[in-house]
Amino acid sequence: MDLEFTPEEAEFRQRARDWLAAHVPPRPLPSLETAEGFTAHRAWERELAADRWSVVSWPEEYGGQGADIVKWLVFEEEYYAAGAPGRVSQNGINLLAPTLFDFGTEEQRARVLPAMATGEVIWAQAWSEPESGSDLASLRSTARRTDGGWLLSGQKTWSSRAAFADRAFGLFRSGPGEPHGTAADRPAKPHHGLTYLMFPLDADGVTVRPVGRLDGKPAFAELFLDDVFVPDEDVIGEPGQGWRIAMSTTGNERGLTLRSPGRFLAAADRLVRQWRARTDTADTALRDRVADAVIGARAYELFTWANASRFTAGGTIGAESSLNKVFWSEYDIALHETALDLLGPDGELLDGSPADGPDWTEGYVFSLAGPIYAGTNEIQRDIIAERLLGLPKGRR
Amino acid sequence: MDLEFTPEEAEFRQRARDWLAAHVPPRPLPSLETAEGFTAHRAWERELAADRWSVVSWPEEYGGQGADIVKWLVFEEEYYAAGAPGRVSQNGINLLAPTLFDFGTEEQRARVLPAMATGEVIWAQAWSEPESGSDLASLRSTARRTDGGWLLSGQKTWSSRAAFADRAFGLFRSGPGEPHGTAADRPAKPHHGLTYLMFPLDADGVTVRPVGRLDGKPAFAELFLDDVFVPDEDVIGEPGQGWRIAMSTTGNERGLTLRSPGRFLAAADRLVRQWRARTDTADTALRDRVADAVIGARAYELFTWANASRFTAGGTIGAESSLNKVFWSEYDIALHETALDLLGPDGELLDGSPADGPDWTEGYVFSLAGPIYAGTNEIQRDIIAERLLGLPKGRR
Amino acid sequence: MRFLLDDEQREFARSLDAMLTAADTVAAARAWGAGEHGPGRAVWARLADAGVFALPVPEEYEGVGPLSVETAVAFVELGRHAVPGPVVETVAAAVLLAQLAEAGEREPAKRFLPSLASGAASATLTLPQSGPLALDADAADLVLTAVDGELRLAPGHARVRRSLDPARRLAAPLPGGELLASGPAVTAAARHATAWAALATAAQSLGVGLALLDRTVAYAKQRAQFGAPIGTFQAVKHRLADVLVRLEFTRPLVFGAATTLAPGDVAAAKVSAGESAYGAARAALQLHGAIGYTAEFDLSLWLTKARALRGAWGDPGVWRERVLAARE
Amino acid sequence: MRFLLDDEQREFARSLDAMLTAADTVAAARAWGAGEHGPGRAVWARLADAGVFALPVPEEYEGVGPLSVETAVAFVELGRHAVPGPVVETVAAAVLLAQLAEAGEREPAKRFLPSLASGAASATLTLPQSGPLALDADAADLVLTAVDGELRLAPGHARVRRSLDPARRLAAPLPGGELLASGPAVTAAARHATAWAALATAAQSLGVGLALLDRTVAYAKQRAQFGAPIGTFQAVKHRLADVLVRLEFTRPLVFGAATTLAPGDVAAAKVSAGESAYGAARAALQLHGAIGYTAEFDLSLWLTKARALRGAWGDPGVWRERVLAARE
Repeated sequence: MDLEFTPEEAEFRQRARDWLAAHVPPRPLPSLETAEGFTAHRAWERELAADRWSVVSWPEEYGGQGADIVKWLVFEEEYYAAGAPGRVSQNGINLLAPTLFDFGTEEQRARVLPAMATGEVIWAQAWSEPESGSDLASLRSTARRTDGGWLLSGQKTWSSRAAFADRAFGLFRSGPGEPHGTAADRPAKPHHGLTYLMFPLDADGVTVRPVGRLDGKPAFAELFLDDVFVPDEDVIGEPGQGWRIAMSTTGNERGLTLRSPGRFLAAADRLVRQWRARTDTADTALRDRVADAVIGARAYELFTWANASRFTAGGTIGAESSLNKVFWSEYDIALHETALDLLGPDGELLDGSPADGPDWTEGYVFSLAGPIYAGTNEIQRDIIAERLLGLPKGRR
Repeated sequence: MDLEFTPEEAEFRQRARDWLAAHVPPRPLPSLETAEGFTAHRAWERELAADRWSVVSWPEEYGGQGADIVKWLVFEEEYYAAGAPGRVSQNGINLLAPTLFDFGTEEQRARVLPAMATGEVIWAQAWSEPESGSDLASLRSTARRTDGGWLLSGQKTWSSRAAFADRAFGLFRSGPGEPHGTAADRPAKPHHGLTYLMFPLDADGVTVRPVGRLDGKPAFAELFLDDVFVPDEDVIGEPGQGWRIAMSTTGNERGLTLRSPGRFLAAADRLVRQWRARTDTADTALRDRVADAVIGARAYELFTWANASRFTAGGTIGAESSLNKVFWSEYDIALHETALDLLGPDGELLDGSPADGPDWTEGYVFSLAGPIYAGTNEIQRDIIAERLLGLPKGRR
Repeated sequence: MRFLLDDEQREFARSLDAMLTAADTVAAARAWGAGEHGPGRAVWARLADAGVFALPVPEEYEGVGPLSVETAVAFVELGRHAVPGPVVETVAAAVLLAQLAEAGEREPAKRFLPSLASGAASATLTLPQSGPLALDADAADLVLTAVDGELRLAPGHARVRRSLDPARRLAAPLPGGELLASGPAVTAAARHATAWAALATAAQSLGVGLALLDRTVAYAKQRAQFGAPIGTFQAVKHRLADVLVRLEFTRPLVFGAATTLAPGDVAAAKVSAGESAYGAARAALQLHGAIGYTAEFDLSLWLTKARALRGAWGDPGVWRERVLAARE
Repeated sequence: MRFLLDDEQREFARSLDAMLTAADTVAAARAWGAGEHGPGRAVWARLADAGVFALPVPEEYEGVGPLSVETAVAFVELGRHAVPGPVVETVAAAVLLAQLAEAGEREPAKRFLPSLASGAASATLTLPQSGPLALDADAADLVLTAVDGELRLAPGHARVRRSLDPARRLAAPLPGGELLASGPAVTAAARHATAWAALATAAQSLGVGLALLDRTVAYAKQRAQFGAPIGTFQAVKHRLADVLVRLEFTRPLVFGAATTLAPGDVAAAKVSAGESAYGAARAALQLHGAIGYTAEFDLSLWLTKARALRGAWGDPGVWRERVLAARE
């Protein structure tokens, strides 16, 4: 049992640190949930990609460095410690790319991944629909067979990044048995007959309606699809097998790659600095919450190192990813609540944070989505209780 | 809307205060969950009763002063502020007496109440059974008809005070349809056919097995009943109507009379004093929790005054008593956890508290039972959600 | 001892509720956040007609007060309906001026109180116990500062800054301006005004919490997931039950503070209302899921307001300290 | 970077678990609380055979260590099985003596360490960072004090006091006694011993939490109320899920602290283990209901121990302060 890095890992860390020190913008970019900020963040992705830092864990042929999971985590630590910008490409990199690596064709990977790595194509996800929140099996949007491809129709919602992104990916019902919201008329196996497709957001028949989140920023969009043509080459895996494919992706979403410890370590460090800088140092009332932020970041880091070690040793992660999801999402909110309380009267301002890092209020708003998306924490707790603790299923 | 007392109420308060100042023992009595302490507390009940302070809200004919609810609350405030002993008679006074006032006969009241008021007869409650915790309708102990009375058989458990008490009251199945634990063979209406009876704990056929709570003190007992004869005069209300009668009592148990605000006000005051007396006054980390203890005590006091005013104006309290139960039971634990943390290393000792009031550790152990008894807080939350918020029943 | 609202007070609440329900306060709040004060001013005019702004003002200055319980009754309704604008600050300014008058400084009261009481003018202010920013300094008719023992009419305000609550816009009053009064009476009056500001904020928070709970309960009854209304899930039920417990134990603290105006009671009400309304917001967002996270869904007005009011006029940590200070 | 127990460490845990399962540790704990140390000493003898007490002791003094990770592995099992006695204190005493030896003060180590390593002797102690009471001062073979820069063999102990945890009996060592060493080396060694005590207590707490969770999950599967196992109720499921989340994020903190022995890591492990095991105890009691509240039901051994260990060697507040102090 050790927490030591090999000389090669240490060298990799130093290389990352040096590059970031030389390239990270001196002041935060505008919010990536604005048109201006989106453009600035896309340029940053290009800059990262130019020196192969945008997708370090990918094979070199697609723009990466073939880094293993330990190096990837080291990179993330350095990335956030350096105060580098948020990643506008993260939906593509974290959700679509793993699917392509596992289920895509060689041709699809060669076509999609390099442009994703450079930020030339930014991807949005298109899972949810108005009547199906966490109940993904109840999707209604359809893919109808046509010559050489499919016609997509229906409505998608909570599509992150779609306000400004280029392309999207999601599930569409291509088989029999369209489901409805109530128990009585749901098909017995509603997750059958779904197909995983990629489509351009500027195609004929696509209407994108940006939707503002709590602070008004258009962090996602509604997509209205009216006979949108998608060629066969943009189907991932077999038609009708989309559920299985997507589950592997959403497992990923909850698992290791969604929130890297580096982000929380950097935030906790900053919190300690700001707590120490308070004028009224005799008042230790917030001390325990700041300490809990430090403890939680370290716990998450070590939990992640344990998982990484398990992966490296050939293990897998299953329902345990639900532990991860519940932990980081609640931790993230508590951390930001503490930061806002430290700001005092400025804590309610949309631009009230010290300039030494991202805006706490924007981070707070972002954190509030954590317990909701990628399977609500209520569902995660059901999974933990049933699959990890073995409690009986059935009633809720 | 006012919080002023009438001159008469103020005079009553002064009279109570004076009496208590003259009579409250200078040092805490031994724990009432011990044989020695039980005797001492019984003597204290007699002393209270001698000057009509043991049951101030009862009619004078039974030993009370006919105090209305406002005066009763005033008395309780003074009682706890004076550091007076816990009430060993409380099961009888709070649970049995209201039932007798509502459902008992004149003869029963005359026979039972005066001896209860003086502490000559101390009552234990005998509700629960091994297989029925919060699911009271699943009781199995039986009352069989016999000449001039009933024969009780079965087992009761969690019988508070029964280790040392004189008599007990509870529900027994006298009608058809004995229930079992599983859904399949439960009678359709398991709460039918129950009868409310009083019986002596030293009767033939009664075996009392004291049961220690977490700190080892025999705070309750198991009762084994083997054809225990009870005369008809000790049935309360109609045979078979016990459920309805008991529900009125358990409603009471959760409602106003179970925990008087005076107890929490006195405890919060003491907590503030001890917090101020800490050597390390610069450390304010516990300050917020001490403040919350003060806020909670005031909230509970004012909530109770509002209810008292509603009663006085002819109103009633129904499912709202579940709000009360959840609040005070969780408040009580938080208050004691704060007190133990203030004690530092002494917080784990069974005799580690300053002598200016009851032992905090014993109070902590007592508080832990709060969310469990008189209907678990889980059940209370179901009641709140369904009856007060109108959320749909059915699944849990 | 009659710790209950009387019939008249209940009727006042009901009539305000009915009036505000008809007034499209949601549209007014959204416009206010966009810097269009017209619809909000129309709501204020109705509140003025209902006598809300006369409540803290003594009869001598054309008010009907000071009536702190009725003020709390009104502010619960203002919170429930997400009414925008410097409502708390206008009350605090009125109390400040009235208190100064009582201490002998009558000129400012004569000059400003009648128009505040009638609703003809709104006010905002900064006090030693508030932050450096004044709510809606760009919209209020009167911008006061009462720091360092000097009451001044601010000559303007710095750049308007946006709050997490879109209907709250804050700006620092510019220093200087006409000196209206000075000395220890100003400091004492500011302290009294702070108590009223905290009380009004607490009442408003309670109303916000109640609105969040109502809307979430209604949503949980109709929103289906996994083939059943989510309100049948025990996790949902229990979370909402806990919200109700906290709000129902905040209510007596708010009206207790309104009845006694004792420093400890005001502080307790501010802490409990801030925390319980924020707890209601957290639950409301979680149980609504993604729809609740959008600005266009009306729930967002209350969600963000609950957070902002928790910190307005001092966050719970500040007021917990005062709970204990009041016992010294 | 391999943050995983290796096969040998896992096998060590498994064999301890099997041995303790067979040893009737519950009966030993109950007897210990009644002042009968025989059964507990028998358990200790088995632990000694398994090499547990040699883990913190250097080879020079007939130990196999110091092996902090293996010590943590062992203490998780000690917690899971509610083993009574001054286990933490014996480890801390061994570390103190070994550390003193390293600083040149070798006599006390030569005199006492071999018997501690073999399990022939047990120890208890007070340090500047502990409270004034020593656990099981009436049962330990060696009672040390290392306050004010002086290491002494206590000449006895004051009255034995009972803890909420019936298996914990505490007493203040009497002042004076044979002086074994003095000076800054004692102070430094005491600090190092405190870190090991905190680590061992954290590991033990984690084990206590895991045992509470296991027992409660098993109970929830079989206990029926309202016609169904209570483990089908979502409120029960979610509460247990939260307990698991907290314990599974405590585990890496405990083994991280064992790996680095860094002050910040030790402090974090102590806080997290104390709080999460206590949270497990609160959930376990609530979900068991009245049966869990009785001393005769075995669960009570872990319930009370979780609370006592949360405060032992400093409560979470004390250690939160040290988490931040370690970053200065």
